[in-house]
Amino acid sequence: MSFLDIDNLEIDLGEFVVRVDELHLSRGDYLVIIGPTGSGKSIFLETIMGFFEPISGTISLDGADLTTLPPEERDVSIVYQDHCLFPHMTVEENIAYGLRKQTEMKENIHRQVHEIAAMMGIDHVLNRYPGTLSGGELQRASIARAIIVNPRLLLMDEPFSALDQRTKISLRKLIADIRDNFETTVIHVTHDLDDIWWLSNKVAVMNHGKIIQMGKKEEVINKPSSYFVADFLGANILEGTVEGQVNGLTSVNVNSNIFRTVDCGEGSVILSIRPENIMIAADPFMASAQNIFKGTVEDIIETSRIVYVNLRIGDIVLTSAVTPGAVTELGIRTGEEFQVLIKATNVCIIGEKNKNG
Amino acid sequence: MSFLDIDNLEIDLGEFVVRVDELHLSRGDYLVIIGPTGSGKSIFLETIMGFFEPISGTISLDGADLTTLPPEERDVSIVYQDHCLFPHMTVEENIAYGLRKQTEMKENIHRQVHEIAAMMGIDHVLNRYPGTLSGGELQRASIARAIIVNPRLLLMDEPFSALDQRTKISLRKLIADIRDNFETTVIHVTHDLDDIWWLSNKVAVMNHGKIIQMGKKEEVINKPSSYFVADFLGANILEGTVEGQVNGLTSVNVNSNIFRTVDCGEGSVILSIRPENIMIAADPFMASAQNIFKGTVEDIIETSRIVYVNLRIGDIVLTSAVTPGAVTELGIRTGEEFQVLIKATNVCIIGEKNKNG
Amino acid sequence: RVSIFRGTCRFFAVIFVAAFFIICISLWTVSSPQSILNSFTSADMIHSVKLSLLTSTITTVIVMLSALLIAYSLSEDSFRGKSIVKTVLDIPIAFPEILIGIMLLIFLGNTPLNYMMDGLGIQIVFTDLGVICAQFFVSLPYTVRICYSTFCNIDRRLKFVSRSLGYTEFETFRNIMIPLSRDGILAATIITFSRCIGCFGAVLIVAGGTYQKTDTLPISLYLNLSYGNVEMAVASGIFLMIISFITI
Amino acid sequence: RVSIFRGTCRFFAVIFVAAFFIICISLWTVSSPQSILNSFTSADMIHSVKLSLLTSTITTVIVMLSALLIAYSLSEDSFRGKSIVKTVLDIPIAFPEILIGIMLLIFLGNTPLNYMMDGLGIQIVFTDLGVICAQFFVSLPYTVRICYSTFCNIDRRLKFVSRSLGYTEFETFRNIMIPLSRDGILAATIITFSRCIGCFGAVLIVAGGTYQKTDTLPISLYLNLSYGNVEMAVASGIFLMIISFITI
Repeated sequence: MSFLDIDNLEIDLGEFVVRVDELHLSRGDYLVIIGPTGSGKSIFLETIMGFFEPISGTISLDGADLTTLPPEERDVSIVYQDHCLFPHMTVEENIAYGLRKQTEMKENIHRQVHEIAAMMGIDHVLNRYPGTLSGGELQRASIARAIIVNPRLLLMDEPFSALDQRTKISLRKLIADIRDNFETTVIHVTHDLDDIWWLSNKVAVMNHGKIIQMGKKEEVINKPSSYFVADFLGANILEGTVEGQVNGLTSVNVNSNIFRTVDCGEGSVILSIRPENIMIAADPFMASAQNIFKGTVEDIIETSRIVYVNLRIGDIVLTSAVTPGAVTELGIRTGEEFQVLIKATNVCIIGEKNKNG
Repeated sequence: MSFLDIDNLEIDLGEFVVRVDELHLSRGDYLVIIGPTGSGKSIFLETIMGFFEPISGTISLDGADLTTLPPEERDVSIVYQDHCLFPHMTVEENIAYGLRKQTEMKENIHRQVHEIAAMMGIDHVLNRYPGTLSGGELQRASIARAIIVNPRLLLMDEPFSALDQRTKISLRKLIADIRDNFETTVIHVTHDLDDIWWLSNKVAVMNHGKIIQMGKKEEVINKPSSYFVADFLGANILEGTVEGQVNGLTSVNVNSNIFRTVDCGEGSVILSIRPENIMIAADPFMASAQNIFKGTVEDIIETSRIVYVNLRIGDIVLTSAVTPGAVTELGIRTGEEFQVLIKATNVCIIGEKNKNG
Repeated sequence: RVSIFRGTCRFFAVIFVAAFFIICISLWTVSSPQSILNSFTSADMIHSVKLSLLTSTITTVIVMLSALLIAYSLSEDSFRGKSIVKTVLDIPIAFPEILIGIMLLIFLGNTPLNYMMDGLGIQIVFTDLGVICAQFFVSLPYTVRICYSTFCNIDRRLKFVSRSLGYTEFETFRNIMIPLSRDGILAATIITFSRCIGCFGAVLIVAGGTYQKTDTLPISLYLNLSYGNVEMAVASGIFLMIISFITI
Repeated sequence: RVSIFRGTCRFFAVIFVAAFFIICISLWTVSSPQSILNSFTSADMIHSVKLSLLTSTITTVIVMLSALLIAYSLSEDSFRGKSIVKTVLDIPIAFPEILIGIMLLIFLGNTPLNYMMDGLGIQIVFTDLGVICAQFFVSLPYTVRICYSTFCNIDRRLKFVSRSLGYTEFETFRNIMIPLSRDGILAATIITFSRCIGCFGAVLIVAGGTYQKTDTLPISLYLNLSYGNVEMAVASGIFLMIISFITI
C-alpha cells in the first residue's frame, strides 16, 4: 500500500468517461500528468477531490479510504489555472480561509498567513482584493491558500497556463522550492512539457480518459511505451526491422540505415530518439557512440534558446536540438554535410508497429 | 512613405490609453509585437481594423488613408486567439464567407476554398461545423478564412496561445510557409518569445500601451534599448561602470569583473547578455572571445530541450543556456568550476541606469 | 451521501412544484367535461379567443421588429444619450401593468394626439386598437431587454471578423447577428406572445371590459367571474392555460 | 461616420423612449397638484398604501427565502426529477396572472384544504392572506429563475476550493455563494417586491376587490376608475409610480 492508491477508478460523465486502472504515489512524489486538451485530466483531479463520484473503483490516501468521503473531509487542496481566488475577500482573507476552519486563534492565523505570504513574495498585496492583482500575484496567492493548510495531497490543474513566460518561470522555481521544503505530495496536470523537466519525479501521459504510460520521469521520457507518448513528448520516430544481435546490441534496419540499440525487440519495431540526444560533428572522429551517420542539413529552425536542425540520412530525416552557439561554431548551414552521432543507449525500441497509441 | 504608416496614434478607451508614435512597415514585413498581458496589443490591432476610433493620429496603408474608413473597406483581415469561426456555418462556408462578398461565381469560390483547405490540411473537415473540430483545425480554418481574400494586411492576435505545444509548432510552420509564399504583410501579437524566432523579421516590444522598442529582429534581441526589453526577452542583466576604451572595446566594471563590449557608453551603464551567447568550457584555451572568466556552477535547471546553468563569477551570477548533451560531455555539476566565454559583440550596453523601462 | 442542507433545498423544490401542480389540476375539476365543452363552443368564447389571438399576433410582430432594432442600437458602442435610453427602457419593467394602463388612458384620452386621431376617424381608447396599444407598451420593454442580452452574448469579434471580410453593418446584422441569436429571438417572441395573451390590467383600463367587443380571454374570465358565471370563467381559464402550454 | 442601418436603429430607440417619457408625464398633468395632495391624504388612499406595502414586504421575504433554497437545489448537480421541477417552475411564468388567480381561487375555495383551513379559523379567499397568497404564487417562479441564473454564474470551482479547504456545503453556501450573488439577490428582491406591489389580476380574483379591505394600490386604482373617480385613480397611479421609482 502506497501513500496514494487509486485502483480501477471509472468516472462516467455521460459524454466523457475516464478510467484509471491504477496509480500509486509515495509520500513526497511529484507526479506530472501530461496530455492533450480534453484528455480528462481535470475530471480526474476533481474526482480525487470528491466532486465527481466514480461509478467504480477506490481512492485511498495515507491509509484512509476517500472514495465516499465528502470533499471537506479529504484534506486535499487544489490550485486551478485561473487562480479561483474568492473575489469578495482580500488576499489575506483568501489565504487564511482554510486556516480559519481549523483554528480560531487569530494570532496564529495572522502569523502563518504573513509567513507564507513573505515566502511567496506577496506580503505587499495582502490587503488588496484579487481584482487588482497581476496574474502572477494571483497565482501565488492561490498557491499560498492551498498549501497553508498543509494538505496531505496538493493538486494543480495547469497552474501556469494562464501566465506569461517570465511569470511562468518564476512560479515554477517557487513550486520547486515548495516541493523541496514541504515534501508535499503533488499531482500536477499540464500540457506543457517544461513542467515535466522542472518539477516532476514521476510522469503520466494521459489521452482519451486513460493513462497510457506512467513511471519515473527519465523512464517515460527515454523509454516511451507507445507511438503516442514518444510523439507527444517530441521524439524522432522511425519504423524499422530487427536484423539481429551483435555484442549485446540490437541492429535495426530503417530504410537501409542500421541503428544499434541496447533495447531488445523482434520483427517490425518503432524506434524513438530524442532530439537532444543526437549530436552533430564537423569531422569524423572516434567516439563511444555506436550510431554514426553522414547527414545533410535540410532545414534549420531557430527558437528562442535552441536550434532544431533537420538532418537527412539516406531516406530518413532526424531532428537534432543544438545551441545557437554550436550552429555558429560548426558552421551549420542548409545543404552542408555533417557527422551524426547517437549513443546506442539513446535509441529506444517502443515496440509497437501500430501507430495508434 | 512606407506600405503601412501609423503616426501619432492615440486611442483612449477611458480605463485604457494606447499611444503609438510611429510604426512603419514595408510590404511583406512580418512584425511580432510582444508584451505582457494588458499592454494594449489587442486594442491596437482592433484600431487598425477600424473598431476603435483613435482620438488623434493617422493610419495609412498602401497609400490610402484608413483612419476614418469603415472596417469593411479597409482590406485588413484578422485571426483571433480563439478562432472566432461563425458557429452557424460549416468550415467551408466560413472560409468562403469573405470571397462570397467579392464574387458570385460559385465555381471559383468552390475551387479556391478547396485549394486553400488542402494547403492548410483541413480539406477533410470542410463539411463539418466548428463545434466538432479540434483546436488546431479550428485555427487553421480561421487562418484560411483570413488569407483567402488576399488582404493587404493580416493581423494575428495571439493565434497560438490556445493551442498545445505540438499543434503550436505545426501551425507556426504553416504560418512561416504562408509568409514565404504569399508575401503577406503581417502584424502578429503574442506573449510567446518563440513566435519572434520562428516568424518575425521585425519586432516591437509593447508595455503600458506604448511601443518601447521596435526594429529588426536581431537588433531588438541583441541590442535591447531598455531594462524592460532586455529583461522581458530573458537576457542576463548587469549593472556596471565604464572604465575606459581599449582597442575599440569598452571596458565595463561590474562588481570588479571587467566585461569588454563593442558598444560605447559612459558612466553607469546596464549590460545585457543573452544566455545562449554564454559558452562554457572545461579547460582554459585560446579563443577569440574577449571575455573569459572562471565560474562556479550554482544551479542547473533542466527544461525539455535545454539546460540553464547558473554560473557564479565573483559577486555576479550569469545564466547560460546549453544542450543536455553538453552537460553530460563537460560533466557540468553543481559546485564545479568552468571557463565562461562571452564574445565582446554579445555584450550589449542598454545604456540606462534607471530600471523602469 | 446528500448533505442535510442540500436535502432541505430539494425538499422545498419538490413541495412547491407539487403545490403548483395540484393548483393547475384543480381548475379542471370544477366543472363537468360536458359543460366545459359547451362553454368552449359558445359564441362569446369564440369571439374572445379570436380577439386574443389576433391582437396578440399583431402586437408580437410589431414588438419584435421594434425590439430587434432598439436592442441592436443599445448593444452597439455608445451614442450620446444611450444610458438615458437604457434607463428609461428599464423603468416600465418595474411599472405595474395597471399603471401603464392608466398612463395610456390619460395620454390617449386627454392630449392633442387624441383630437388629431379623432379627426382622422381613428379611435383607440375602448377599441381593439386600444388592446394592441396596451399590449405593445406592456411587452416592449421586456422584449427589448431579452433581445439586448441576446445580442450582448454574441462575441463582438465575430462581428469584427465579418466586417473585416467586407460586409457592411447591416449585412453583418443579417448574416451573423440574427442567425446567432435565433434561440434568443425565438424565446423573445414566445414570451412576448404569452405576455400579450395574458395582458389584463392595462387592456382592461385602456380598452375597457366591453362584453363581446374588447373582451380578450383574461377580460372575459374576469367579466364572467364577476357576473357569477363561474363555468364560463373556468372555461376562459382553461383556454388561457391551453394557449400558454402551446406557446411554450 | 454612422451607417444608415445603425442610424435607423438609434432613431427607433429614441422615438420609443420619448413616447414612454411623454406617457409617464401625462399622468401628472391630469389633476391639479392640490387635488392630488388631497387624494394622497385621504383615509382610503392611506389604507391602500399601507396594505400594499405590508403584504408586499411579507410576500417578498417568504418568496426570497423559498427561492434561494429552490434555486440552490436546482443549480447543484442533478437529482432524480430535477428536470421535472425545472419545467414545472417554468410553466407558471408563461401563465397570465389572472389564470394563476382563478386557479388559486378554485383550489382554495373548493378543496379539502379549504375545509381544513376553515376549521382552524383561517380564511384565505377574500382576505389579506389571499393577497399574500396571490402575490406569492405570481412572483415565486420568476424569483427562482433569477436566483437560479445568479447561482449558475458563480464559477463552481470556487465552491470546490471552499469545500476542499474543509467547509461543508452549507458553510460554503453561506460564505461563498451568498456573498457572491449579492447583486443578483438584491435584484431578485427588488423585482419580487415590485411585482408584488403591482400584482393586480391574481389579487383581484383571489382577494376580491373589496373597498377598504383588500384594496391594494392597483385595485384601488381600478375601483376608483370604475366608480368614475378619476382623480383618486390618478392618485393611486402616481403612488404606484413613486413606489416603483423608489424600489428601483
